[in-house]
Amino acid sequence: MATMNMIQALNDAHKVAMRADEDIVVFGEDAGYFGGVFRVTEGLQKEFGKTRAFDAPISEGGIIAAAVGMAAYGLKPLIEIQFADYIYPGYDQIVSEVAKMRYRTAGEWTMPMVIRTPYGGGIFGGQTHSQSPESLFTHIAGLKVVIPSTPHDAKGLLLAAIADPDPVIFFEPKRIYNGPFDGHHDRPVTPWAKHPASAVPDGHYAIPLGTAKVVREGEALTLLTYGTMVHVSLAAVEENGVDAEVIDLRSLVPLDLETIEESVRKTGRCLVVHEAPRTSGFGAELVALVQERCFYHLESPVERVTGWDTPYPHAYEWAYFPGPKRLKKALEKVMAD
Amino acid sequence: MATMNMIQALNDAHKVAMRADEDIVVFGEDAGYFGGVFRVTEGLQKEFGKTRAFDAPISEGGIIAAAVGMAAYGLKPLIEIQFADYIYPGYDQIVSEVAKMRYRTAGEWTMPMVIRTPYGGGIFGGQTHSQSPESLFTHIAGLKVVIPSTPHDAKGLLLAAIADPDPVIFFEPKRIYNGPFDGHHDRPVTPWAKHPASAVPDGHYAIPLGTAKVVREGEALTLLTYGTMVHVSLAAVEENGVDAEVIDLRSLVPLDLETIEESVRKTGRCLVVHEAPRTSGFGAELVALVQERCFYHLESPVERVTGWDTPYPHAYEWAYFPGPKRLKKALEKVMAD
Amino acid sequence: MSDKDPEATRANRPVLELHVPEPRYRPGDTPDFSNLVIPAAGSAPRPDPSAAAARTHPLATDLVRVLGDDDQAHGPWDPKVDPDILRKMLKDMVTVRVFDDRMYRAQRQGKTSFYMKCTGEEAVAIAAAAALDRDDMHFPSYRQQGLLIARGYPLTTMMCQIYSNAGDPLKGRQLPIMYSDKAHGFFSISGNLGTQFPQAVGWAMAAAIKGDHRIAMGWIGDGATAEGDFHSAMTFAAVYNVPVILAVVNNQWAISSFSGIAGAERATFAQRAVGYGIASLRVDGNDALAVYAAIKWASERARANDGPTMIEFFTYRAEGHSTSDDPTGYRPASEAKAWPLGDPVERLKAHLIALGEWDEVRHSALAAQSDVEVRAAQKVAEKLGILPQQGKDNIESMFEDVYAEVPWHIAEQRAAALAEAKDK
Amino acid sequence: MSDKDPEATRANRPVLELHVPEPRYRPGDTPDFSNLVIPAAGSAPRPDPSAAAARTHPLATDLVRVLGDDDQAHGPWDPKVDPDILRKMLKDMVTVRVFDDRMYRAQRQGKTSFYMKCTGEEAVAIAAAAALDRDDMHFPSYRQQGLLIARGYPLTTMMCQIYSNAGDPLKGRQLPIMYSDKAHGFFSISGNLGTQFPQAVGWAMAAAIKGDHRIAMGWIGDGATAEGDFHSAMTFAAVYNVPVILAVVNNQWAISSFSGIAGAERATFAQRAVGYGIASLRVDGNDALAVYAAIKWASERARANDGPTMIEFFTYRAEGHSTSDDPTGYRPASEAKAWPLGDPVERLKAHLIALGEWDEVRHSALAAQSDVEVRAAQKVAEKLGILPQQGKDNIESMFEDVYAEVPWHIAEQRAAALAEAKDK
Ligand SMILES: Cc1ncc(C[n+]2csc(CCOP(=O)(O)OP(=O)(O)O)c2C)c(N)n1
Ligand SMILES: Cc1ncc(C[n+]2csc(CCOP(=O)(O)OP(=O)(O)O)c2C)c(N)n1
Ligand SMILES: [Mg+2]
Ligand SMILES: [Mg+2]
Repeated sequence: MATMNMIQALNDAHKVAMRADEDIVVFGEDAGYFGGVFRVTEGLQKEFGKTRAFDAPISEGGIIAAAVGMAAYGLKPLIEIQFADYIYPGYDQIVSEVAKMRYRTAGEWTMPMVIRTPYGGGIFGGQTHSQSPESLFTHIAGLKVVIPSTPHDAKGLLLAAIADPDPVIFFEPKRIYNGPFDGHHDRPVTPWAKHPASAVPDGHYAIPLGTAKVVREGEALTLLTYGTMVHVSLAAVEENGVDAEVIDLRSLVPLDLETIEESVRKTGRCLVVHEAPRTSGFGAELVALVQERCFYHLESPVERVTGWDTPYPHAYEWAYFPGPKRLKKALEKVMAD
Repeated sequence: MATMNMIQALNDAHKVAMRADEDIVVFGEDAGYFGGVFRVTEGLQKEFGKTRAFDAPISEGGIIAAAVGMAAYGLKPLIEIQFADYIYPGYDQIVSEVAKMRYRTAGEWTMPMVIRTPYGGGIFGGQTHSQSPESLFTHIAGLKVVIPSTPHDAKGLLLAAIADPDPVIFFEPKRIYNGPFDGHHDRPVTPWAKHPASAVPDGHYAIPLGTAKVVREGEALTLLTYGTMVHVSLAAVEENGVDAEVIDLRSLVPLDLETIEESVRKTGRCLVVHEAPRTSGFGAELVALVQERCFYHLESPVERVTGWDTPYPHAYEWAYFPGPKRLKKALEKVMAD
Repeated sequence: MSDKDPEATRANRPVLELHVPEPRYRPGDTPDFSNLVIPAAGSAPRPDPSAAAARTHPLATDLVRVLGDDDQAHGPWDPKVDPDILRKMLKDMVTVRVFDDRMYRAQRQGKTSFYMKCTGEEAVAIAAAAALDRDDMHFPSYRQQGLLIARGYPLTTMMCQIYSNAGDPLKGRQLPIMYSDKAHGFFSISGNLGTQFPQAVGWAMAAAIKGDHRIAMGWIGDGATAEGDFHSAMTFAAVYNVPVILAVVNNQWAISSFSGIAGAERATFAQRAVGYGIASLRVDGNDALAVYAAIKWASERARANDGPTMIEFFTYRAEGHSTSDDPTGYRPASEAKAWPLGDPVERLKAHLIALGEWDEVRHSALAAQSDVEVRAAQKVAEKLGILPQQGKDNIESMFEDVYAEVPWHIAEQRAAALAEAKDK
Repeated sequence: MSDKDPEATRANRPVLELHVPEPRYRPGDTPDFSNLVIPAAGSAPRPDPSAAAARTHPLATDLVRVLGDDDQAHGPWDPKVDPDILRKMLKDMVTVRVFDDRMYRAQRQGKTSFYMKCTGEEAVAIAAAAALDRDDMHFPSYRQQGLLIARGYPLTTMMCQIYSNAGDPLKGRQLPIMYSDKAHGFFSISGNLGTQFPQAVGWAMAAAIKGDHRIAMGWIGDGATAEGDFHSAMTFAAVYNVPVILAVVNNQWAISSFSGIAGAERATFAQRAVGYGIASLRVDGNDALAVYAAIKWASERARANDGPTMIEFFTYRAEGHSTSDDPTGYRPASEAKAWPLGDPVERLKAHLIALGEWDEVRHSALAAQSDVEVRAAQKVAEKLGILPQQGKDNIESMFEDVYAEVPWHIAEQRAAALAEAKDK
């Protein structure tokens, strides 16, 4: 057991997996010698050699395509897209190839691979270093979509994603790489070391994909969220004295609907929170599912707290970010109705 | 007034617009001399010359990028992506550039353009000629998303899209290019000529984007749909003797929420129908909106009738397609609860 | 900021013009290819397979040809292949052509939804199969059915795929002709053009990472070279010196667009490789011996870690793009006949006859045999069903293989679909 | 299907190997560029701007250089520019450098979030501004701030963009340095690498469609040439013979990756053009006269409808990638100093002095003047605010310009955001 921030935990997951499985190869822009702009792949080239951890040309399409070929060969690509905002040039290879390969070949060719990419705002990255495009992947049958919220989960989920026989898009909430975030951007940053989930077991452990985690039990309402917003939501719940049950989904596809349903049946109220833009965000799917399944248990409409339907504006980062005020208002609304 | 099928109506819209505005240029794969694989751009090169209607290299990314440059110059590109399934190589240019240009330049550079593309199944096109990717565009702020369901609307909406100052993704339901479709694939095809909406006014007329159409008034429930599914839904409603109010959305972004809300408030029940896969389809957003806005009017959960969360399988086209049986069951369910 | 007065300069300038490429002939024209420069068979030099890439670059604007007008093999590229292999190639090419004709007809008879022939281009895939090892991996486009046929994949299975029937290994999920077979080194064909090209490079990267001996070959059409994936393939192949052969089948048409719309007016497709420092060959694609020799050369290069090779096979799409296409709408009906590089089947046949290794009688027998085989295969395949009968049984299979295990949401949909199927 | 027994052949084969490019020097090494082949100034031939593209292709592996070690201009590419223009270029380059230093420092002082310098590459943008007409359109990457400065865009406005303050024409929406100004022919910089390159081609296509006189110039980094957009640009430029100049600024680094990861081990970036039949020049990017001459040449070619030109500017990124980067993590700290093509500012200054058109005194004065101008601009800009003060006022502006008119759903969100802002 060691105390780690999320970057260290992810790095550790790479090492544990690569030591156990020679077929894992890591590549991405700046991911080789330098170890990635966020340093998640640091030291891998040194330990595993240049042919297992290397720099890639600046071609997200080429990176995914190469990974497809490697997976077809029998390797397990564990690749990095430098920012989620830059995944779109690889979108065709992901949607048309990675996602559909098992299906279109009736299981003859499979695409076990993990596509890691930092996502989300809160670091003054402007429109092209802040996006949360997860819902664009949840619509694509054949992909799994995973988002950790702590160092402990980051390692356990990444190891599960690596072991998974299907392709996993692994979104890393970059705002909380170095410490959890309560949404109050004007307060000093707390490091992970002060958070219990920075205790990361040594060696291998896996958190099964498709299992949500109830991070706070409560009776008044069910709050569904993931990534950075888990911490922002928890803080808001405490600050507003609402006895919410907060569920960290951890994986959007497959989704742990059982845990969700059980909670909503209990609380009768539901709030969905994400940073991505509202329209056709993953929150829409969650709302649809909850009202389809728990309609007669609902005492008030399921509400959404989200980013706005605009690009992420540099200077207005904190007016865009769904922070404490937006949460407070939504909590009040869900409870009031 | 002439009787037209949807292809002719779209072709006519091109001609009307291009005659009125010299800045409109049309290009796409096979869209020049030959007039497009579905013949929507037939005759344009002959009438308007090679520099206003021409073939493009097989590079959807390049086509969109060239359109961005042209729009920046001051032209109005009206381009064709041969199948919606092939739009993904252009997704980065659409999402990162077309959609965000007005915003990121504070209105200095705008991207008036129309990206037309045939979508949807029902023609035995297999996985890569049948997709309905509309929801992937509704999540992107800055884009408008329009889908006609008749020759009359196709022309009027396309002319409105061309006149619009913002970029419009214009999805054409290819299954009903030549005639409406009641969902009974084993029955003979009816041509458009027998449908009143094949009466297409001469010259210019525009159907404002963001205005839905109540295509059938009813009291029992509200059915929200668009494209091919308008006709399939209308047939199912009649066959099942349900007094549904059927709303053809026509434009997903902007959405005519007023018409939707008014209807759901009246009927108290709602069914959403689309051909795209279920998870994170545009239906999810519709369900979310309806339950957020009309929760206290709802007598039963809003239901979704959709394609499955699988690729579109060639031989199982009619088991995939949300046809009369799926609709019947959903109508019963919404009414029963 | 110019050093001259801009207004003054401008007055003397021509207005800018957009050049939109046009093929030489359109419907109604009489095609005449007499001024096409066709280098003589045997005239192209053959660098050593380990030569620096630059040494090959003159070949990117040349044309490697072996079979001359005299039907003999000429020059340094003559692969000196055993006549048994040539006969096998001839047999395979004839079988491909018969197969194409039967399946085209089957589509016209309503037995399936779609078909694509490779008429006039048979030599390319057949010679590739002959030149590479059985365990090298191909990443084909949809016009390399010859690879499967030459590697002995059952014709019946191909047809079952085309009919999406009970014998279809792809379980009716793919459009006809989108074959896939790992055991025959034939990667799943994609409907999305160009995607396979960089995937071939990735596969070969993996082989290199693992110290394997097997190499990969990627295939792409002239039109599809315009996709970004083409550039990914070239870039990755160059950067990592990948043991891959990258083939452009330039059949001069991409549905209704001629190759000028993909850039052929200004450079050959083989020349693209020059820009990446990749070895490059331009080859008469209707000359089975030249195709064979070029691929052998490139495979030797790749296997010796001397790097990738791009090969342009210059050929001509003799028929429509697919069963959905009628080429008389955009090119003269007589163009295929006028195309000067001939029919690859006829050329190989004539060569074998000139060698004294073949004759008309044996050829008729071979053609008859191919016909019998194809018809027999078709009979078996059709017993397993044709497309209009499909899609009703085994509905649950629709929901398999989206993921390794069926997740709850797809299981629910499967249950709904099964109920729907039962409901009459 | 090989003609030899595969197992026997295989035994003699080497195992396949993946080549992963490595830069010559890593931290701790002593860089030595003495064996870099640098052609003498004046040695490269200058074809006529209307020459066939192929005539230029030898230049793709050469290096157009004008300024010699003797600080004089040499050879056919000497643009024979008026000394006034040279002095203007020198002034602009110095201003860019001062500007970069001040803004870098401002970022370090917490006044903004991010900054990117172009140190060592100033000649490229400054000479481009001088060589093209004022109304030609640039599609820049983020290292061509020199274009704006040379075209007289207010320094204060640039700084306001960097501070996202009240004077920012982009209303605080863009990351610092993502300028945009139509009036100065400077297209909006994208955070997504490479996207602008084919957009430049599209703009120039439009100019050609409309019979305009203006041409476009697209800019891309060495690393970003690997993107599919690069290939789109080249393909469209070639197909439609587009009046565009496509510039690759090869500063040899892409964050931590050296140019070998983009393919530079096997070919120059200028060579890419050969594969498309596009005219190509490779130019010493630290030689302002060579840059000027090359762009002039390409612009004459484009304006005469003789087609596109690609130019590789060979230079060196003398500092970190951005304020987020520390290059000592991946290359020797001394590498920039060791780089043999020198400092473009020093080289132009020395040339003017050699011409007798400049001296140290005037240079000091110029440097001081630039410093004063930049400081003055900064003072004005900072009066309008620095980044940490932004994002609180004018919240409603966040919701404008997503569409021409604010649709209902964004209007609702605007109302919510305004309420949120009011709520203390
Ligand atoms: C990404 C993508 N864009 C467009 C298409 C539609 N399409 C199918 S085949 C074809 C022409 C391809 O021409 P070429 O690459 O020359 O191959 P050929 O058919 O001549 O063998 C087109 C445009 C597609 N399948 N995929
Ligand atoms: C599509 C995309 N992928 C990745 C990035 C992240 N990124 C920003 S700059 C950069 C390096 C670019 O190098 P180069 O093109 O050589 O330009 P230079 O910085 O040297 O001017 C990278 C990888 C990005 N901005 N966009
Ligand atoms: Mg072709
Ligand atoms: Mg660079």
